[in-house]
Amino acid sequence: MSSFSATEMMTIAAARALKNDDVVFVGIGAPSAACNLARLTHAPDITLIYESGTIGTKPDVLPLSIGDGELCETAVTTVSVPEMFRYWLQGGRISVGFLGGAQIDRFGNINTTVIGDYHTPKIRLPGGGGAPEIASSCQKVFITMKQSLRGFVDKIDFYTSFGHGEGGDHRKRLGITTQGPMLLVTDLAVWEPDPISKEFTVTSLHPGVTRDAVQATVGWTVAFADSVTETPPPTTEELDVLRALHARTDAAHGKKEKAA
Amino acid sequence: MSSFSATEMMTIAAARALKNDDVVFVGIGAPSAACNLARLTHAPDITLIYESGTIGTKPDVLPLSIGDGELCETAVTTVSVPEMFRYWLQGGRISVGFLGGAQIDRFGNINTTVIGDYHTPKIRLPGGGGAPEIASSCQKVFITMKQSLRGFVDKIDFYTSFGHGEGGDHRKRLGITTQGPMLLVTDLAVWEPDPISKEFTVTSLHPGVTRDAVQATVGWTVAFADSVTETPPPTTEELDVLRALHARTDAAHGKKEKAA
Amino acid sequence: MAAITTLKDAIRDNVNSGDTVAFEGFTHLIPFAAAHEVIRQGITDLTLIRMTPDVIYDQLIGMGRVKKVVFSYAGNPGVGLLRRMRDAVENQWPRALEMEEHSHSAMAQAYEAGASGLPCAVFRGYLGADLKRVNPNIKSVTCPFTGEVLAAVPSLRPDVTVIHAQKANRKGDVLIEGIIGVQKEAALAARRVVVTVEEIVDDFGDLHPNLCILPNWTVTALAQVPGGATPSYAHGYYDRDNSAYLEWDKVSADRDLFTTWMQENVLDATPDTFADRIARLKETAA
Amino acid sequence: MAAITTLKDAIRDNVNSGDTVAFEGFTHLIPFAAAHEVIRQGITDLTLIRMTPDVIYDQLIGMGRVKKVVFSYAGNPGVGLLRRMRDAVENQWPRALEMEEHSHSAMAQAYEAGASGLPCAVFRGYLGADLKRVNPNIKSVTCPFTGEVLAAVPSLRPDVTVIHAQKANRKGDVLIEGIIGVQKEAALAARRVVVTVEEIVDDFGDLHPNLCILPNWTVTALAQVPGGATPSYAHGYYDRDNSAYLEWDKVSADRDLFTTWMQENVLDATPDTFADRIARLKETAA
Repeated sequence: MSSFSATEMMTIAAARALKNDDVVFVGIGAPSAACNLARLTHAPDITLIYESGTIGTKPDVLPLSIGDGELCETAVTTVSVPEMFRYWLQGGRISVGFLGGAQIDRFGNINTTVIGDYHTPKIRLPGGGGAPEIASSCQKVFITMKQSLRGFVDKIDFYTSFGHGEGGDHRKRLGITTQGPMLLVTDLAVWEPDPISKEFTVTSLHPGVTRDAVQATVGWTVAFADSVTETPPPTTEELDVLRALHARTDAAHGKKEKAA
Repeated sequence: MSSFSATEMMTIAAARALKNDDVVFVGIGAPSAACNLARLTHAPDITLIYESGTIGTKPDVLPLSIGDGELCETAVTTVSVPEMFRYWLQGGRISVGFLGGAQIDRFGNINTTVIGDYHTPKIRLPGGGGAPEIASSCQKVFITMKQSLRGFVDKIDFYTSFGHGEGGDHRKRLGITTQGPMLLVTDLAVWEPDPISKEFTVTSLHPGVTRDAVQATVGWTVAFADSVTETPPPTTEELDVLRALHARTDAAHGKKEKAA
Repeated sequence: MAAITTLKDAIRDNVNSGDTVAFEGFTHLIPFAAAHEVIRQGITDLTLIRMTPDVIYDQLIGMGRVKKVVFSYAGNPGVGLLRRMRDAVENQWPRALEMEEHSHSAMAQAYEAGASGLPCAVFRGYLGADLKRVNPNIKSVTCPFTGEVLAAVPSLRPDVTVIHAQKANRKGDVLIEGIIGVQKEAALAARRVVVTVEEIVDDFGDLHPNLCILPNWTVTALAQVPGGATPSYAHGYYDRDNSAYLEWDKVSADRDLFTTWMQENVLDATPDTFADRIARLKETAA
Repeated sequence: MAAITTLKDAIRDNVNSGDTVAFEGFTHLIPFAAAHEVIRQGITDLTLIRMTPDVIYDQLIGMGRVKKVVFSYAGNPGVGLLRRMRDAVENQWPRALEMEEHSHSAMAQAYEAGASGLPCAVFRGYLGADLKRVNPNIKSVTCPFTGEVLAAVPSLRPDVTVIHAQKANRKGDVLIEGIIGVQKEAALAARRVVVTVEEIVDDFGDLHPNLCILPNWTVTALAQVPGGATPSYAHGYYDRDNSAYLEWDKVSADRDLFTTWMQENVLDATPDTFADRIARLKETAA
């Protein structure tokens, strides 16, 4: 086993959670790498959907945006954006939706809209995009985010997307029938919601990470599972495939940049 | 000018009412012949739409059904049926919709659903199909029907599609913003709605047709316009083109029937 | 994932007595072979959904397999009335038939709403029309911005949707071309989807990116049945058998003639009959 | 009927100060050349609609041409934030910017409702989300069959929709391929439609029947502008200029740098600049 970065561990741990028959609504960045890593390793038939309308896409390199041409060229079919949101997302066809964000709380509620007041923001963030309905329409939501005191906060400034709300059966009380955030993979640990309280709980620590290191980057008192395991380190295959994917991506995008 | 049949006169009179920039929702039978005759004579750029989803179709022969293969093969584009009804009909894109029916009243209300009571019908007819929304969503409705006491009745048994209701501003009172039935072409005459009462009024009699002949096939007291003209008889070109169209149609469908 | 199987197994495993089933195809690609298999397997008490019941439902209704039909235009396209359906409605032969009648626009948008995971379709419809007087499943909703009263109908969510398409690849992705009708929406609105196709190819090759495709994971069972749409047609494969629609007008006019015809052409037949029919059609046309 | 004209005339005749305008294209086919022409013609006080404002609206906003923006994701895709838009929101530079913010799902369905002639879109959305607390244009409707409370937003009905497409034929029919986004819906929802295309061909020839086409009578004005989507891309013509998006992050970080860049690259340029850009792109790539 070679050495690996925390980001690599994060991507690989997220990839492992995906199954061969999953239909995944992919975002850009960490989710895109994790989804394509899964496809290139243990889940060759996984269906990757980007909200630009590309269904069953198999890009050779990671896209820079959710609408890159290669996503369309390698897709089973490319549909309009209204169809994507109506038939495929709202239609309940997606098993896993990936989310990330600027702020997250212990119940997987996410803010990507504003820091500060909505109408007089301290920082205006990009906004929700697909997130509000990804959070409610996908069967499950997986979250990938790097831990930091700025991001892992006791109280988020804005509910861009609803996770487990105040916990417990809050989703059900709002009439939401899907499971919501079922996995949080960070650069330090794997978190899963407590079955009853729905508070995200650390279930495995990445190799070499301590509980204190996790707590030091989180703005609430972290709950740890009764038995916290160690995340299995990346296998040689996982690392090789991920690094080759990144190398192809850099080469492709670097080349295009030079070309301009 | 050769001699011509009442049906030919009906088709030709209907065709003349169509303009080169019209977008027409075509039905099968008389409307289809009229629309294609218009396209093959004075309105070469007319857009013909069949509810099967074919937009801008230019069939060489008249289709037997609204979903014949040739409609698709000669169309500018073929869309799904939900799109047809949502974007194109409901979206207000159609300038003229053609309707016919089993029963019509003086205000252009039409019945193609049942004779007798709806739940215990004397005769069960095919039903409305696209008619209820063609009647309200197209900018104008043109009606073609052969006159008969059975069909031109004082009171229809069922409002399959709404014309001018009880007349006057009845459409407006229901919140309908389109013009409704603006032309009725029969085998005997051309009828137009009175501007105020909206009652269909004979404005021209086909060559050789008397007022008595019109009245004899209509179940209410027919209103005639102040100045009733004679429908100009078919021109040689109109008759030639229409007959050639029918001959091609018979040959094509006859051939297919023999083939089976 | 689509199970690639025989028509017999696809129907047996997916269509049950009492189910709500949509056999869709708008003039084009009507899944006749699958409907005949349903008749042969004795499946009954069906609630059938279809915009245009066409000859395919006239046959199921005449055979007494149908409890209720949800529809918008009950005609024999280009020919006239559906005589078996009319006999069921007017004379309860061979059994009474419940009807839920809509407009095309309502049905198309109700399938679309079903595919979109919504409980109802909201649209501008039935203005001044009597159907909303006789069909309790036509209600209304008021636009909270303009106050306009819009029509609402329940979305269509069949237990099973059965369609015929041109091609599938070995993975079970299904390609529909030409007049595509409401098949995609009817399929995505359903719990289970049975597809018959003209041919199964190794690979679609270099398809245009925006074609109408049902990915294999939206399809429950897939069977190759060449000619499976006759007397309807399959764009690129064979034409509509218009004479069969005309003939049906005569066959369906008489209960005994109908019964005999169904015995010979459906009950005593197999899915292979359809391949024979298009072979014969092509031969005579040549 | 589509008037085939120059970009200059198409914009002059169809885009007025104070209009509500949608420039659409989802990453792919973003109509940059048309937006630059709007800037050059001094058109201002616009209400802009777009799911992803992208660099195209960052430029219009930074130039002070925008009164209000209706949007769902204000990022520089794959790069970061939109710095000019943020400066307008946070510091009112060069002017205050009204915002109406939705989710992607709401925007896509609101365009769809606009194309469908409906006053509002009814969908399942914003469950538990704060946007409906801060945006008064998010209301609800109750399904009359199930009692489910659904979200409702006003349909989008731009005065003008501006899009870029691959091809038009001489009649003015427009073909869009690849990632088709919401362009068809945005066009059909609008009162007027301006289209720029890579090329105008005599005839499409033998197109697949189900491709995404806007018939000429749905298009108000059409102009050929090769390269008109750069730094976005045109499937089959040229790739996305990712470096330009990265460069924008630097240009837009500074008000002066931005102003200089816009002067050189937009105000002092012409639509032909775009053809030059893709020629250069292709040359360097070869």
